[in-house]
Amino acid sequence: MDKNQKLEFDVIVVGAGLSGSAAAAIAARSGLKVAIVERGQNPGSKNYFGGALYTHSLLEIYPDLWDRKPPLERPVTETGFWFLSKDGLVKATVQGGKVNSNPIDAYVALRAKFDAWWAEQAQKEGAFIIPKTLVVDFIRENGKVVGVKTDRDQGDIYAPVVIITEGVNNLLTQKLGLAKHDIKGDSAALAVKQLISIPAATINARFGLTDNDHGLAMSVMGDVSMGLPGLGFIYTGVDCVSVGVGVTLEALREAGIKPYELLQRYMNHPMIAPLIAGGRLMEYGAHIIPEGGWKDMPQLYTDGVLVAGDAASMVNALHWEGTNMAIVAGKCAAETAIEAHQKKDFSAKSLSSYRTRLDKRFIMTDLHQYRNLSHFLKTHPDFMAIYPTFINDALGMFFTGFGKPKGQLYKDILRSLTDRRPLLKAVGDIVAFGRTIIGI
Amino acid sequence: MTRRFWVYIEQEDGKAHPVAWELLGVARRLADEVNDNAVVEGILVGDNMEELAREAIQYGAQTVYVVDGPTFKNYLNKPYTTALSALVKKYDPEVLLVGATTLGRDLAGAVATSIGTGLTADTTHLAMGEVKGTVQKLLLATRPAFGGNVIATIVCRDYRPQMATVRPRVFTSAPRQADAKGEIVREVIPITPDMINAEILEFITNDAASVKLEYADIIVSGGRGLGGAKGFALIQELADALGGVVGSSRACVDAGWIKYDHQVGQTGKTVRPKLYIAAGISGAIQHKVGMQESDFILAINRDPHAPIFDVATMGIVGDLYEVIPAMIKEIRARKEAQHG
Amino acid sequence: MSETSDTQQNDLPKVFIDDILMSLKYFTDEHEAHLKIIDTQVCINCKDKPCIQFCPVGAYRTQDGGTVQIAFQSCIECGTCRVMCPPANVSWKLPRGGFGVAYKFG
Amino acid sequence: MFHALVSIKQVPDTTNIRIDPETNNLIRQGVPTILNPYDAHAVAAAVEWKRKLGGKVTIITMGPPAAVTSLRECIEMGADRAILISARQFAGADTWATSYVLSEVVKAVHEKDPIDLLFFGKQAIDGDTAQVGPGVAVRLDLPVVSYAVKIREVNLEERYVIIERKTESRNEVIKTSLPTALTCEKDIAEIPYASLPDLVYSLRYEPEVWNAESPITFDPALLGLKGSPTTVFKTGTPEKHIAGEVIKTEELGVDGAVKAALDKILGVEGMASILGVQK
Repeated sequence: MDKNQKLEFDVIVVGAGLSGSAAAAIAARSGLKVAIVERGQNPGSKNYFGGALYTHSLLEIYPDLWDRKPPLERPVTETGFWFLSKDGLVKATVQGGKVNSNPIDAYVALRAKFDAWWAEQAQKEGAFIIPKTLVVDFIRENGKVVGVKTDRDQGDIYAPVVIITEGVNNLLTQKLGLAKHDIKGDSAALAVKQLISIPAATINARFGLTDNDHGLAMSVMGDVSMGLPGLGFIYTGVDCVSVGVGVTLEALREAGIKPYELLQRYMNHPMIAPLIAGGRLMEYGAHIIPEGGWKDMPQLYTDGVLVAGDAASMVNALHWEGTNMAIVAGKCAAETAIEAHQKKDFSAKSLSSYRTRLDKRFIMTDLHQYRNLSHFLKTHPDFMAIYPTFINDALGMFFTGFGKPKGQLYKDILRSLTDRRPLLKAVGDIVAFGRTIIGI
Repeated sequence: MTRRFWVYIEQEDGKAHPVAWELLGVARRLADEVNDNAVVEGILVGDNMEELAREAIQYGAQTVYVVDGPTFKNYLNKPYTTALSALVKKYDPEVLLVGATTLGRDLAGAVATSIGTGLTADTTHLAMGEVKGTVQKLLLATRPAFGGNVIATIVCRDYRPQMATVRPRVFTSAPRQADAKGEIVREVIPITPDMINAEILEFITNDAASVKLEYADIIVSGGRGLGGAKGFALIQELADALGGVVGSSRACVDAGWIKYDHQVGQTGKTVRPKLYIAAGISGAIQHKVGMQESDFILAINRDPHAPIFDVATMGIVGDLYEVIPAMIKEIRARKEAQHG
Repeated sequence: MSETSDTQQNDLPKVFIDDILMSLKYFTDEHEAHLKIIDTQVCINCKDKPCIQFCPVGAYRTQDGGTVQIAFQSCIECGTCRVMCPPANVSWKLPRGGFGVAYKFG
Repeated sequence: MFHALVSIKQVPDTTNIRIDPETNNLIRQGVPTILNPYDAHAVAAAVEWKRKLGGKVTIITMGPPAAVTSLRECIEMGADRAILISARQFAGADTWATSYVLSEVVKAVHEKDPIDLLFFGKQAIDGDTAQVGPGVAVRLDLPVVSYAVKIREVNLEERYVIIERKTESRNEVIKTSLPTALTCEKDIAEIPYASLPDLVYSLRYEPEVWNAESPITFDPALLGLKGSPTTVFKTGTPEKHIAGEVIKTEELGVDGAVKAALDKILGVEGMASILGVQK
């Protein structure tokens, strides 16, 4: 092979994450020559999440998913909300019924392992992975992007279309002028997580799981974030448990707290500590979640460029959706690139069909519907502090009000709310929240 | 048949490396563990070795085999390997111990290969023990592996000698007895010119070696609790008062307060001094693995929950900026009282 | 003066972040710091220095005279400091290809 | 033309190894395998001299098929040819059996393409034995310079090399005739940051695979576990340290605490003479 040959591909994908490797797989499957440029030592080594993956999106890329033996942890057979007060816990969780679908809707996964496998599948479709290489700029001809510049000597790679899936720190997207602004502190959260090793049998016993084919994915509200706009989570892997908490950057800075101490406080909570007792820290990490969604979405395409995944702010903060949006958007971007190659037209106009593809899917609809969520949380700073605690008090009182006149009990419960928030304002909060998630 | 427990007496410019005397001590113990007809003997290769041979006897060698001559003035792998291998073939020792120094490891690896026997490197524990399927007790050579996370005991069943290189400072030196009796046996190993395949052109003083953390008896280390580069002046003052050297945690090196040569820990140096003082060091695992083998660890930290106290022989909870000056004063006072 | 003497706010438990970071694998770039303070004087004048608190690996530390120093070796490339440094005084880049944090589990 | 051969090893990254507190077993899950760091510097040095003198660098490794990754990393740094020596029979080899296989391979490469310098890392971080390099050199009857920190000169016409090596107390400058074996410290050369074409070339590179029968044959009695004089008798975990007494300046006063600590230190046998202070 000649080392001096110009490096030329049909499609360059920047970043071997969920979105990038999905895009690369689809494009390569159609016969295009695809390069994935990944800055990590290996695909997956820079990637981090809570979390769970959604089966529908994986199947969309690989209908024969199960034959490929994906390195998933446990299926999510119980999910929902836990509401923490200072020393109590109310659970609103679902299992069986709709959650017991075939296949199960969601699986817990570890990204470093999963993404390495996910990239390997793209490689099997014919994509060429270039690891350990950072894309730093674009090659432009007549104002159009025709390739990327990397941080290595003789580091230019050419392709008529570049799919940017660079993740939340979208410096390249910004460099192209597609993003209106950098991530904003009030619409992005810093999530910190500890992965804790616990024997599978112990996990089953502590979380009430039948066996290793049952798993749990919980959003945890209330005391977990010390009243800051944020959420905790807890997920069960096969022999490990992920415990984490996310708080908006702005709130974190204003509160002046150390995120890892906030996490430790959550892990020390009397309702959480027994679940992870005796566990050993396997890995700590942190990542920013672009919760701004619709509001922070950059322009999704320009001449020779498409943007997908976290780089395009494709996150639904309330439903913890992001990975599935990233995968489906990656697929849409690849389809757009394939079409552009057929038309031999890589102009912004030609690539605008990417937007049409996304519009037809849940991605744009959902992101549009939840467009006001981060604004709501910003204008209702106490929302996460008041209600989870109230729920704990209310149910606690309801179930312990023996030997008391029940009329008084209901008054007490109501007072435990109105002590925190005047009734009218509380009703206003609920209505505003409802309007926010319905998308009015 | 006499069972010989051999110790290679490493020397440079006619001066023995202290590990040699440590090995004579442990060889004596091993020989006693098998008792019948076991002897401890030293091997000495160099130029003008007469005096050193007598010293080796004082440290417990019953016999010292000396290969002496200008050819052997400075260590070179080939002539030394040839000499040691020839002696092994002639006397068939049971055990051969070599210090796990740069020179010792270089020599031991070559000797083991040339005579075709097993060698366990960098051991930290030695014993003679029974192993299923063998009549005589074997050398159980124990060493850390996988970055110190595992210790493995290695045996060599079928080949002799059973060889091991041994970390300096793991065993205490044999006592020196001025009136010890022993025999010096001069051996002649012919070295033909074609066997001398290397030539030393010059010696250079190594600056990094001037920070001799690994061989220091006393180390005073500072951590992030010093609060800044200036804090190392105080650490140096205590080290001077004690006659020790200055160490550091990784945090201070990262911060640029002190040079890497001073770093103790997983990514720095592994030390095992007689006295290790950790001042303002929280005790991250990365630091602890590099110093926890020290004989005496004194930790000084304001936080009573600092993990350094878990490995400390003694801990002082207090402000190092109060404790260390007081300690310097006290040591100086005691020294003066002694000399004055 | 001790590193553990930071005043504790709220009821937060003390965490030894260095021990926690032992769980992480890094490929450290010995030749290039990807994070730099742009103007040291700006940090000296910054009263709150929130970076000391919000950095999830505690890479930001104060030194004598109120300067701020970054242990870029422990950075996990999250981006918080780029976004949240009040005077935007951090020159923030990603490490060169292959360097920086390498999650084993993710 | 200069020909360097570098023998490398793929090792578990020991900085990531942990012990399961319950079973005392090594936790291998999530432990990446890497090119032994000292070997990487040896490759870098070989490539540096190839670029100065013109010639080529050959890499060999004995290991499982997955060691291809490390060989590719060497190609990425600028090596030209890589050989993976891999067969079931080699498994379980100690340093003696390993040096046998490697020396036979070096001999075979040397016959067709004479070698000037034979590089090793000073030791592998999983075993830390530092024996394979000197072992191979002895088997091939080559001069060996261990703990090399700098190659000063390689003279292909007059067939000598001048190498600086580190000993405990000083550095030695040694001149030997070519071919010579050397084991390298990290100082020997910096790891180059490969150009993109070199990286891409390495990603597509397929190393030659040699097994126990082809292209050369080995004496089966000298291979693997069977050919190893040493065997692992048992393994365990290091002893845990027990925390000692903790005193507080708050309670004893600064001077009181200092005196108590010094008394305890000086109470240890031999400590008084080391410190030069009486008990």
